[in-house]
Amino acid sequence: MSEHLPVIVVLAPLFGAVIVGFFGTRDRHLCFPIALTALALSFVCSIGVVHHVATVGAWDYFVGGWESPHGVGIQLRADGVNSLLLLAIAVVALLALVYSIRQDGEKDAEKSPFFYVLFLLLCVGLFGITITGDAFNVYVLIEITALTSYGLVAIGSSRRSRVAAFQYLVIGTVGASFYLIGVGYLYLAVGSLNMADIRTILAANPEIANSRIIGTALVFILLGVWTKMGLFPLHGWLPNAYSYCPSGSANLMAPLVTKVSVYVMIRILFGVFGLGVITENPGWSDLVVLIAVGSIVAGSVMALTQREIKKMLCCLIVAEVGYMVGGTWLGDAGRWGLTGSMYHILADAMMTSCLFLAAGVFAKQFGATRLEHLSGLFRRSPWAAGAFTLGGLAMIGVPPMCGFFSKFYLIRGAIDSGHWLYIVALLGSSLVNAILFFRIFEIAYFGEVPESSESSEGGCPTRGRHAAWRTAPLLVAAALTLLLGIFNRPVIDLIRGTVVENIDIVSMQE
Amino acid sequence: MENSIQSYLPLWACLSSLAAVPLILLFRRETFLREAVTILAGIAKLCFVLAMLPIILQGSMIELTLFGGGSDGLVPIAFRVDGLGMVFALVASILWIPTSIYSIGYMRGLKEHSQTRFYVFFAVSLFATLGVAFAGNLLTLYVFYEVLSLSTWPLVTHHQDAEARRGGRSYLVHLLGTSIAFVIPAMIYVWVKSGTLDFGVQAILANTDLSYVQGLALLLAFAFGFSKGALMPLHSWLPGAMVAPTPVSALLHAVAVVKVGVFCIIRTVLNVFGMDLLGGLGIHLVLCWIAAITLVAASLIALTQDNLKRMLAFSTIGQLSYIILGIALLTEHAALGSILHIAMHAFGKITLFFCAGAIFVATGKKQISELNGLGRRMPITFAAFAIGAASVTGLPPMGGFLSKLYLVWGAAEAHQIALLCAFLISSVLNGAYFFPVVYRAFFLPEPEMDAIHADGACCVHGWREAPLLCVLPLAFTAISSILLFFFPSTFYDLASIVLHGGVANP
Amino acid sequence: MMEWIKTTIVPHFNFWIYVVIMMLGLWAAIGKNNLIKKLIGLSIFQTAILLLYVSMGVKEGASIPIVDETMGEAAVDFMAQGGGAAGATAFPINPDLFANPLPHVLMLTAIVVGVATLGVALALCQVIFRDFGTLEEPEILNQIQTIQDDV
Amino acid sequence: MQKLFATIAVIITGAILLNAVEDFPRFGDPHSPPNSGVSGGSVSSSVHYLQNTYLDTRVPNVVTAVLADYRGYDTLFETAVILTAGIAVFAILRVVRRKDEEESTGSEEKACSGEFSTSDSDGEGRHRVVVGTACRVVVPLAQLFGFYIIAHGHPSPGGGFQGGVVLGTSFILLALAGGLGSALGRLREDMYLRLACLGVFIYAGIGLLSLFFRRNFLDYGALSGLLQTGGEEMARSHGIFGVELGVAMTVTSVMFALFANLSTRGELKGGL
Repeated sequence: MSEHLPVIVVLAPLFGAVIVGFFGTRDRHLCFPIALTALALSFVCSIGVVHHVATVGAWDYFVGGWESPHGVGIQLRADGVNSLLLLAIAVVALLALVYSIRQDGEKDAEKSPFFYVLFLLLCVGLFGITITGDAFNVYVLIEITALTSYGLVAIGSSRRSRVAAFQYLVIGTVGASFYLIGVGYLYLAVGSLNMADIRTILAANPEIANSRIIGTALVFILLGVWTKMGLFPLHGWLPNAYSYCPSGSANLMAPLVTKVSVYVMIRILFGVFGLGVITENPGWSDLVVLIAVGSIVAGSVMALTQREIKKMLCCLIVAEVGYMVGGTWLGDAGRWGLTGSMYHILADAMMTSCLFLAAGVFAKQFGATRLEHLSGLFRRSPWAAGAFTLGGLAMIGVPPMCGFFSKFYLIRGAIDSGHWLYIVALLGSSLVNAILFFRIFEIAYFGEVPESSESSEGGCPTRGRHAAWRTAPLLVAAALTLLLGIFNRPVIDLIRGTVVENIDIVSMQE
Repeated sequence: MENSIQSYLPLWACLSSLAAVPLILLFRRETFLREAVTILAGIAKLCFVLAMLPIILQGSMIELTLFGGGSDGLVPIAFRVDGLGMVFALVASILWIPTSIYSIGYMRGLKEHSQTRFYVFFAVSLFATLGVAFAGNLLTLYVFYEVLSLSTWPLVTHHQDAEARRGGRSYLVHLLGTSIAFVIPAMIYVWVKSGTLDFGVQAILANTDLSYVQGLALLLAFAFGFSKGALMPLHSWLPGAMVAPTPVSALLHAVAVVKVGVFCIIRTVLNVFGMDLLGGLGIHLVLCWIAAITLVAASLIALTQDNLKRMLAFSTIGQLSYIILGIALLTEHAALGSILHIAMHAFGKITLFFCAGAIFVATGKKQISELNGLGRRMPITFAAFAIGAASVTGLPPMGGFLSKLYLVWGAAEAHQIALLCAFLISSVLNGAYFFPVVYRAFFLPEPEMDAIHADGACCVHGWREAPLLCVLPLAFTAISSILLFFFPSTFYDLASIVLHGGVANP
Repeated sequence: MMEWIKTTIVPHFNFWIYVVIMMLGLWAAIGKNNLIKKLIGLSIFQTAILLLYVSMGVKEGASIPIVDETMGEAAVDFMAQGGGAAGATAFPINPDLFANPLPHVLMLTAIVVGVATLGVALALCQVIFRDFGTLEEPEILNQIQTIQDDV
Repeated sequence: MQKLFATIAVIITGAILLNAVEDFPRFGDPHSPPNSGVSGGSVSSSVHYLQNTYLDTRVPNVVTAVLADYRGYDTLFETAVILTAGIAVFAILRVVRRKDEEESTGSEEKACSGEFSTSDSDGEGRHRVVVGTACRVVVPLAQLFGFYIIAHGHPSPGGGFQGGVVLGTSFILLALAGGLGSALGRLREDMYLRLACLGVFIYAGIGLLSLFFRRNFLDYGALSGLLQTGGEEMARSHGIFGVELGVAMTVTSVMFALFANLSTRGELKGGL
């Protein structure tokens, strides 16, 4: 079976979802083990994919065996970058799953099987988007991701979550439709949907590549994915959707959905349009970097004004997306910016996961949703607070956390390509993050332990038992944030191998 | 002549204190075991460092690259032990042991809270310090530099009150803010310019065509970015950090934090720019003058302080600038003096801080004006204080005299009479703020005494010394300060290896 | 002017229509306050894209893409005789006779997605109406402003 | 303000889209890139489909073959999208009452499902003689027609989606005529949710079978080893049919689920 790993990664949660849907309604206690098995299988398979890619090289898999000619069937393609992203998705999803284990006993326990179904289907979408090599397939999977996200946002008991979900739905659908329009224009111009195939055709026919159709296709695909990732002017849905949804969902969506959208952008840019898009149009790429700078600044400023933990983190996501988009468009010759972006996708997935898990733990255990509530946290819950600290430090970009190394390479790319404004924004945002997080650390470290919290904990003994299930994934996430930073080198090597050698298949053949 | 040895010793030397962390956490209820672990880790660390010493003294280097391989210009985490790193590592690991012993006495004497946390972060900060000392490239240096900043924050803010919060905030704003804002871009710019960040025989930027402005900007970015060196105007975190318990202050000032700052600046001068490039561009003079102004100004401010620890803090700011000024003069003897001064000042200053802490433990006094006559009650402490003060001022027969001698010699060699005067004036001022304290303690009459001594004080022959665990370390460091005058050869040899083995022109 | 219309609009009239329809839908989706009206706009918007795709696949003189069995069997025989290699007689299936099947397949997917989205959106509308008693966006936002959240 | 913003956004978007239209191929151009490929490049996939579908799969309807075989991976997820919609609507809208609450009210009958309250209390069917009788005739016909569409997707327009919708409609018709309860009596809530899952399971399971014959996922040709008839081409044809059945199952049940939940605001009782 080992030759089918790329597809099993995607299928495992799909089967998991279906089986949970089938049996879970009868016996709710089956849901969690099934979901865990499915995701664990994905996890193992993605390790296999990473191993294969690291030792052998990029891995093409043709679904249905339709290998030739190109573009007839659907191709999956794993390379040094997306295999790592697969792994990251599997890890984050597993952590989020373990966190959400005890839905019983809370409100709407009857719906918990459906939470797991949606959860697993969201994983299907994320895995699928990451590994697919077909432009239209991306759309279908984006829609799976989107629909499950709407469901997972709206499943919360808060009234706001429904409104947030609706706004998310309208904007998300428009974004996905823009992507669909872009793919349509691409198809109109080249008559194929396979990414590698399109890339070959565009490289062989410069008159097509320079036509207005392709330009428009690019613009709309970008608008689509930017909407999905919440880049600055299109970010309106993001803070509400991720901060009002139940934390079980937020732990999965906030770290991954935006990151995967960023990856789609990178994949489409380099796998379909080619590196030339950035290097040959400096005016446009400067504009995009400027937008990214705007996103970084806006995200940071918005985060400064927030007093709610989750909202603050959501605003930071907007800033982090700016990092990655900007890094992708730097266009430096050494592709350091791209390397930094890729690494930051992984790093940000890990640290956002850590921070959201922590926010969830704080909310569940202490009812702490606002910064003030965290007073005395280090004494109340030293492990959770320590994990949150690691995540925060990674967000600031302090070595040896992973957040530092992505910034290191991003800045390298920016210096090479002379985007000074981007560097200023990056460093400025690091400083803002430092202020944000140390503000929290100060509250948590110096503040007094509130009286009421003790009694509420004592009054509800079950919470203590479940707390371990919630805290364990948090600790793992924090440890991974640290380890990804310390052992950044193998990861960067793998990314570099792909970025430098075969991200743009055509220009390498030349 | 450049031969290097691959060895894991530097890694073990770094990790030995980090490995103590889980053990300390494990034994958080058994105070004795916890403290034993701390001290054992210190001894282990010292052994690893000493094991490397003969290799370095032979003129070899020890190198170790983690996650290396791949020739496409990535920067690995690398260790490289040379003379300079060895000087620093030796000082840090030797002084960690007395500091640990001292902190046991101090923390017990004052019944401080959260002692486990204290020891944990203490160990982490030593890990980072040795990491800085043995860093093989600028990236590794920076990584450990930041780890140090963060791991010392809980130490500085140990008391968790409003004052600690203020001090901690200023500490972070200065250290973290400047390193993110200045060092990261400067470091990456260097990487872009030269394609490497590795410290080697040749300085990183030696063969690049830096203009005067670029060079100056880079140099200032490093000098101010490594703001643990406390160059004015970025010095104010240091007095603010005096809210920390005294062992922490001692560690900060003598061993870990500030010395890391100047160590980084020395690394920058020697291994990033290289003396030739700096001299060729003439930008070293800017750094010289900044350091000289800091030197004099800090000493003047120290004169006005009444709080003993604050006075010592300003004194430290001044002494750090000695080191920076020495290296920035770019002459052989000044550099030699500068490197020696790292060691000499460390021993002197840690003695002074130990004394300040011991006084506080024994009597609860923090102000200089309250010390009248205490010398008769605490003769060992104040004798050690006098020795430390003499060493820092630069009087023979203390170690500080040697380093200052070389510094002044170097200034003369560089024909910088004004800077030479700065050295001398500052040394006079050092004496002027230290010796009144000694004078007060021994020669002024004691005021009416209430029973204010702390519980841990032991009373022998009418003495009211601090606990034995406090007094022993300070006696040890004071005696070491004297011994260093007579036996400076190890540090001297290491320093000359730095200058003749590491720098292009002998 | 007429010339421009002739060269630009007439040969591509279907695309002009699709753009106009789509923009109407988009305007409603963004600009309307009523949630249901938004959804209607969204649906129009999505449906217009179907028009784009389907009109890409149109061929003049072509029929639906169903290869009748006689032609298919002829092709099978042709291949069985190794006709592909000889190339003497033409391949029995002439692609010009059939419309492009791919856009239809793709749009089947898009339709399904549209339906699914609409279903979820309507469910959300019902829940919102249950919670807030209104479907006008400004009123809902007002209510959200005033209430303290009930998490 | 919002409208102004919308107008500006729409105008800009429209302008960008129309700007590219000039470069488009003529409407109905048989030689446009989608239809016949880029000149000088390889043939487009559409030509390949038209020429080879019958050879590969013995399915005359190219759309069906492309949908379920060449791009079957897309369609699998499309089916999953439908399942997602069904589940999401349920999760968002369904009002779930706990058993104890139900018992305390005591008025609910528990004919259908232990957990999901459904009821057919009002018995409206009696009053709708005409509609009920018509239904009795139409519903079986509609279901027969639905099966026909599913089964006949190979040689003529049709397939799982279309047939599934017709089948779903038949249940909706039942609900319209005899109240939701009468429809739910025939297709209980836990049943249709399971059926939806089962549909996707069948689809993915058929795809997975080929893995055991050391072929790629969704390579129905591998099933020839299992079916023992007609070689790989016929195996593909059968595979497509099996997949379409799965699709139809999911579509039928989700259509009904959407209707049932949306029409009763998730209460699943009373009805219209």
